[in-house]
Amino acid sequence: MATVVIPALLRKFTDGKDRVTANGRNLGQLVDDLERQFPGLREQLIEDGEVKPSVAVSIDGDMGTAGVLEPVRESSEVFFLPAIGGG
Amino acid sequence: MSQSSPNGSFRVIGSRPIRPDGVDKVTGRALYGADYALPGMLHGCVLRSPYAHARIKSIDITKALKHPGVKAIVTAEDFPEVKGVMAQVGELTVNTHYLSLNIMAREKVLYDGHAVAAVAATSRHIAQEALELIEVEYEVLQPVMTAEEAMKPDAPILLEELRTKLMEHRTDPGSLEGPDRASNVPGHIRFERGDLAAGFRSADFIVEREFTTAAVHQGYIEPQNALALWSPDGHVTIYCSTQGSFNVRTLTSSVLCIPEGTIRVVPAEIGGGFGGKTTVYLEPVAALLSKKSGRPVKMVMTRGEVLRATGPTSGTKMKVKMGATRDGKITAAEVWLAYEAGAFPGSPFAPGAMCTLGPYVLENLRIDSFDVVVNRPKVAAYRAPGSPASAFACETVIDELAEKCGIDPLEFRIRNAAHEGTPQPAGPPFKKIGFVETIEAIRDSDHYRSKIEGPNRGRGVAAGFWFNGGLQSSATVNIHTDGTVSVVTGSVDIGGTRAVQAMIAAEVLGVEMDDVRALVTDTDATGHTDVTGGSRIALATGMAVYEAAHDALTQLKARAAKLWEKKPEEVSFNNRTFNAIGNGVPPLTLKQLASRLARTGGPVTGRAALNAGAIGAVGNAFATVCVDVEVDPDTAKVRILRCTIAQDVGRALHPSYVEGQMQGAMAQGIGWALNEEYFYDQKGVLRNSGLLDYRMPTCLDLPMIEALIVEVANPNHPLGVRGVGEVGIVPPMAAVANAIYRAIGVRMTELPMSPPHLLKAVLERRNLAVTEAAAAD
Amino acid sequence: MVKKVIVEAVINGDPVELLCEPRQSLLEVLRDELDLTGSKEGCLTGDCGACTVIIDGRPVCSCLMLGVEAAGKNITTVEGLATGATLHVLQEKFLEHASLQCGICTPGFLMSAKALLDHNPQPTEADIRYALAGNLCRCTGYDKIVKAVIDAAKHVADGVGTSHHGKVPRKAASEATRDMLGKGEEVK
Amino acid sequence: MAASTNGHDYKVIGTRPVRPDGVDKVTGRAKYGADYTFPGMLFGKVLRSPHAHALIKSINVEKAAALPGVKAVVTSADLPELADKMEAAGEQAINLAHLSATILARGKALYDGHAIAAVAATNPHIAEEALRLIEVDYEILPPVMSVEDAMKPGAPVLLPTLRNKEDGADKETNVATHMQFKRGDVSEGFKQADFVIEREFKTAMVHQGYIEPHNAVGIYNADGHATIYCSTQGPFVVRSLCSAVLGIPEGKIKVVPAEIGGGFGGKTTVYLEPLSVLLSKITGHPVKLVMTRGEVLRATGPTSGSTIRCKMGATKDGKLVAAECWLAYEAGAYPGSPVGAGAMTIVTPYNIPNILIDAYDVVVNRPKTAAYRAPGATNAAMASETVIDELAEKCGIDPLDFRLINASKEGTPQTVGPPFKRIGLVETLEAIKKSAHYKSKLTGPNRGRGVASGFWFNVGLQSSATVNIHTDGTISVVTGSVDIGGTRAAQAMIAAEVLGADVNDVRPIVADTDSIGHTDVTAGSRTAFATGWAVYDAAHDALRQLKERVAKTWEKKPEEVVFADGLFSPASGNGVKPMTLKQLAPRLARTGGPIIGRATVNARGVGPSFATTLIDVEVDPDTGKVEILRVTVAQDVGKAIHPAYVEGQMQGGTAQGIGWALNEEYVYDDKGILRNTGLLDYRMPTCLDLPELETIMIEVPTPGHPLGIRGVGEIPIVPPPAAIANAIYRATGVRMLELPMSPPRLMKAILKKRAASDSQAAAAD
Repeated sequence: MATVVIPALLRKFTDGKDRVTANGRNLGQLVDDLERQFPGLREQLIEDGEVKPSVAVSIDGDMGTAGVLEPVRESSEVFFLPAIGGG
Repeated sequence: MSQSSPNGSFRVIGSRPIRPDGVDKVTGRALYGADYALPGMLHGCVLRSPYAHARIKSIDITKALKHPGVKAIVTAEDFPEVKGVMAQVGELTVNTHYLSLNIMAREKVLYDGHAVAAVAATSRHIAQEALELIEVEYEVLQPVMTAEEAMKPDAPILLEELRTKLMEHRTDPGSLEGPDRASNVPGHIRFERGDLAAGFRSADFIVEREFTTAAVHQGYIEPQNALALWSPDGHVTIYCSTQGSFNVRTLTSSVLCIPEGTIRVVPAEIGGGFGGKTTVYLEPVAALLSKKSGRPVKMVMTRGEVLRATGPTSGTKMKVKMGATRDGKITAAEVWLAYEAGAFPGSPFAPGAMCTLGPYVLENLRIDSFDVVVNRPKVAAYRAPGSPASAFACETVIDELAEKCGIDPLEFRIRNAAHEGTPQPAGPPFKKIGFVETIEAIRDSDHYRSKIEGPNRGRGVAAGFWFNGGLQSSATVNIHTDGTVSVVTGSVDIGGTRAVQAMIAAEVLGVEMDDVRALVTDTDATGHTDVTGGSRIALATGMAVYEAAHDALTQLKARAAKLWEKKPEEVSFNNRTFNAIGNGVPPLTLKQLASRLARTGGPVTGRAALNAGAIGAVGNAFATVCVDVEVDPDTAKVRILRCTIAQDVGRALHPSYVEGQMQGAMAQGIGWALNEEYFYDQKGVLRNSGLLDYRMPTCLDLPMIEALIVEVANPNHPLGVRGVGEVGIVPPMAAVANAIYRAIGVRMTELPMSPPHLLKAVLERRNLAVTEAAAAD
Repeated sequence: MVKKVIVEAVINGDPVELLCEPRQSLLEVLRDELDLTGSKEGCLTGDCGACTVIIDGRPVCSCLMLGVEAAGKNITTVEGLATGATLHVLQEKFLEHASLQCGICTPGFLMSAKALLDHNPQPTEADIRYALAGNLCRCTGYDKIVKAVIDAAKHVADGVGTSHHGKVPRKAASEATRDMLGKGEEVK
Repeated sequence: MAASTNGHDYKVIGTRPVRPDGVDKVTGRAKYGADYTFPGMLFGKVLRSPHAHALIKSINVEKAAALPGVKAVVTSADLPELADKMEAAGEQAINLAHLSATILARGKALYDGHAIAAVAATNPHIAEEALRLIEVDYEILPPVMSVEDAMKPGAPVLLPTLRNKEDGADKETNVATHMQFKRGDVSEGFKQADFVIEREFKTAMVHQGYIEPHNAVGIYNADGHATIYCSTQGPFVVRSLCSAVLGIPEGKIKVVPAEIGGGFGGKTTVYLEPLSVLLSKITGHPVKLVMTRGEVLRATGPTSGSTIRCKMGATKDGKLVAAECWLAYEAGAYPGSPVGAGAMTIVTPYNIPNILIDAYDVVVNRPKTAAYRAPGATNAAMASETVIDELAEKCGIDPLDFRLINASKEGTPQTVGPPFKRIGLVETLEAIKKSAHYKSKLTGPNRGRGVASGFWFNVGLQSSATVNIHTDGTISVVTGSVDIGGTRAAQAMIAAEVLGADVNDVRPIVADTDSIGHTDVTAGSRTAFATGWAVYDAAHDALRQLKERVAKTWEKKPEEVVFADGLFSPASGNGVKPMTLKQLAPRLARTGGPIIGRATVNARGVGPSFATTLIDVEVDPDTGKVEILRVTVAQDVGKAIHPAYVEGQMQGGTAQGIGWALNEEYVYDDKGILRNTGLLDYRMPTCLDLPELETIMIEVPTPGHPLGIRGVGEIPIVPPPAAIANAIYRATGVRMLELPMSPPRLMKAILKKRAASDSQAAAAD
């Protein structure tokens, strides 16, 4: 079970929980499991089958580039963050 | 002066060769965007709105079209209606609907300078005359100029379809999420952990302050330009100065709704960008004018246009409340940030929130950050977007806390400093970082150890954090028959990155820097490469060059093996020669081997294409600065006496250009701190649209900038490189504010700290002192 | 140094005013003063036709004419052949028929062919070969060039023109063609 | 019409899309060498020798240098002196001293037009004025203009240092090389022959006649780097030759190939390029040089005039039994005529048991020859194919059948020894036999029909290519092969074919020498063959990576992904939806970043090419002017990637062959001065001189090449002169043994024949 840290403003979907656990070998499957547990969460994060351009994902401290294909491990800690740009 | 750590086993890396494009740039031969010309070329000019907020009732171009020499005119009518798509353009996420509206206003103008129409004529003067002849009927609306106003419930609405949306900081039109009413606040994010109330309860001191910062511009010296040729076969060629030739390609294709593949972008030499040249303004317009006229069309902005209509960075309103124990441990922080996005959503409010307090360990915190649209030009990226403003707020408050605790401000920061594993405000833990090392570098510097004496003088310090970018880069490395090497990438060279690419290849292949040519090619001639931005070029493109060179090396070993009739694994490459393991065949240098390539299977080309990771993925950067100031008590003019910046650069490939980045950023930060601001009148018209009134630092305003290079290798990069371009701009504003306080006892909470603002504060404080004195009698 | 002269002419529809030395050929003026490098230099003696432009309706070797002689003339170069982003039918056909290999002679052929079709919209193959005889091509053997012009002529004449593909006697050319090419020194 | 013999059903290959650079070239936007200008650019001109053979005693440039506007004057004294021996420069072995002396004469002027000095000035007219102010003191020597004169004992010697193996180390000579090829025993062979024909032929020196004169812009930078913009067939050759002549390391020279206005072999060496860099180095400004047509004819490389003796024997039933040939080619002022190629092609189309061939490379006071389309083969074929025509007549066998009886096939040994792989000579002969043209009757007086065949090796050499897959699924193909005849289109088509893309989604780019891996000249009919091969491999390299990405998205192994008809689909058909390249491309970022395919080849297994040409002529009995009535050429093209451009090569080569046959020649006076230095007097065919040129493409794929491509550029120039000579014989009964067969020559021959027959008639009375 990977640990998912829920962004503050999305905690309304997780009855206030800031950390939840979910299953999945990759990010896509993980989000599917989240959606099963907390309906409505998915569309905050995923758009036409891919992570929203405006959302970045950090898994075990690494910002992935593989989107829904980003591998997730049993012990992983997953953060959803806003995607950002540099100058 | 550089304290560069000895560059280990490297031969070329860490040295300071002349940049390959150097001579062209000192002889005036280098071609910048505006230097290009094509036969039969027309010149284009843009008609811009004189109002900050107005409805366009009609545009009549008949008179202008009749003007002799005018070949084409375009308005929003000529552009396809682009529906809201969030296009992922390298690091940028762009709402193409708003991009299109920003390039040419449709129905409504949203800021002074908003493009309304464009003319192409046989000369620039004729085009300008024609602009006068275009008749536009406006219905003037009330402008909204600041985040505070725009967030009021009864504020005039800029974009009817906008709704406040969770998580998002760039909004799809028509989204139903968030409160179901029109809003000027398309984005809101919050980072929260621990127990804020408890945190403040355990604090011995609490400081709470409000801050405002003015919108400022990147101030690159080269105005935006574009030369476009729409060929009858439907192919479009664009010559322009941009940080991202592939960005221009993608954005232009999405605005004009033509396939990317039909567009070829030739990146000219670029005269500064700092983030401001990561999007498009003129390119699609020039292309459309060329289509209409059948001739090449060149457009070059005036300085006034650059300031009025290209992307500056956000002005902000900020509130910070922080508590600390007597022994200097920060117990809680509550931060509220509002960033002006300009006319369309998309301010750097998210990175602002993610960077502020990034350098520190915080158990209890809440950061709210808002994206707010106002009647100003749509902001664009500017060096470490979002971080400088929020750092100004928090680093000032931290300085005050340190003072209350009676702890040296550097010591205070060390006690709270983030290390490897410390969770960032947004949650994820840091990898190996060099923050403490930068504080220590300042602490141990001659500067900090020196005494500062004399009246009205003070010293301030501050720290800053930026993520840095990775993203996609491609590179090919060609080994020529004479053993020379050429390196081809798509990364525009703003600050000497050609030199760096050449050095990396020279290092890997064991050849002389002089034998390597580094080229920047157009979008047709190289693989996809994201923008020169996010401090990513030395890092990501450098990584691609490193891998491409190794790809070539592998092939070269195989060739040597062929010559010696051995297996490739029996060939080694060390001290710059190919050697056969075992028996005594004489080693070959690359030059010697190259001459045999024809006979061993033809030329050798190494290539690599990679995605080095999203912004924030790789090599976070920290900087700490120290500034001494003297304040003129009568005019409140601030003089910078001395300044030093220490920055973790991971690995300095070419120390001169690394120092250059640190010093350039520092100078911009000082300008931001003391003088630069967008000054709008009550009608929302920009009043300082020239470089005389929009005052950037001259060499007269600055002392030498001492750069201390700190090298804490980036674990995610083969050479340990970290981005160096951005973080240097983050700390200066707070450092100057803290220095001013030490000099005259005034805490400035507003940027810029220009003479009028500062003098006002000084006088207020005197009056206060006087009345207190009176009361005391 | 020779004094420069101000010359006014209409080039590709635009009134142009330029400074040129009396000794500069029109070709030099077009290429070096006006950046119109579409007209090519192949011989500077009027033998190859690569520099052909149309002056007041007639094909002229711009290398045989002085820039100052262009004063008051209406000049069309290959750059002025397409209208806006739409190619001239001759340009279309040259592409369709792969009529160019190296392409250096192409501008000259296009201008000579345009002059022909302007005077004689329905030329025979004989007319075409006659009218293009002043243009040298070394790559194609002319086959695909002549075919392209025949095809273009068909379109100019809305398909009524009949192609004389293949082996018609390449002897006399029609009056219209002769008339165009007929007189005047500066005219081929 | 293409008679395809390969089975593949290609989607793109074999179609006729508009070339990618087409619009630029019909709108005048394409940039050729002379179209480049740079700020502060100077203009250079070259002073040329008015004498064919002279010692240069002194050159005084003071007055010229003093002329206002003149920025620099250079002579050979400003070039490094180079070793007088063969050295490798880039891909070719070359005598650098000779190359350098061609750029600027050292000590001696060896031909009318030999470069003596060069000037850079603020405009071309001032540069020309300056040339007149350069004072050169010559000591005039007797010129040697023909191989016969040059080979005579005691002939004036051009190069005091020149030696050849036979005559030994201390004998001065004008004969640079003697080669011999021998098989069987010719004297035995001739004994078996029922008919033996022996003839001596002379062919005139001719020029490639590209419409674009040579040009170069050189920019020398203070950091020691030089950039050259020029029209060349080989940017990498320009790079290495300039490096050798100027003593600048190759790596410091960047050559940007401009669009090129024809080359045909003539733009595979350097003339102006080193001067432009030298003048730029001295002045610090960019310097542009463009030749006049006169300079092109006087001082660039035409191809050799030659004297060829050809003796062949055949049995009654038409079997060739022996061939003995003697070839002497004019090299021009320095060694290096294509006589070797002439010797190796002269009888190669036929299976002849006994051959003896001697070949001589002879220096004369003419410009140093350069490559010209199938160098050396056309002269040789004029001789052998005429003799064969005569033998066929003697045997009373149709000339096509005669050739079929003796035609080389797979396994037939070549002159040089090794047997042919699969070749298409027989197919070209049969195609002509079956053609409407051959079946048609040719009637009327003074009309005749002639046929001839030709052989050319073709070459492979090195090429590099990279293929970039862009995020929208479009593709760019980068090569270093200059596009003379539409090869960009071919490269794009090959990539499109491999990647299942629309050819319009592929952008082919020709890159400069810094931007692409080493690539040899666009010549030897190699570009579609070798560079096409590199593009093919590079596209497959990209495809392999694309499959990996698809596999990643489907969480499968790469080998579980198949690609067909532009669709990636799972090998074992489970639920996943197949995807196109366009669908995959946007996901590249998510699956590991961009994709670049790359390949380099040193192409082997080159497929030689054959052509057979059929020509009808009518001879004007009063003027001797020959009119070409009808032409059909059948050629083995291996695989026609873009048929229109293959036809273009066949038609262009044929037209040049016809010009060579009928009009073109270098006319020197007794002092060795070229008398026809303009295109009015050096008469190339106009469209008025030619009929439609009918082409028959035969596709016998080259074994080993992934697409079966053969070079197509050169061979079509070879047969026409002999074919026309044979046609003229049928029309007039006159056997022409000299090129060109221009009206004066032909008339002379006709009158001679009339006189002869009259006297016979008289005698008969």
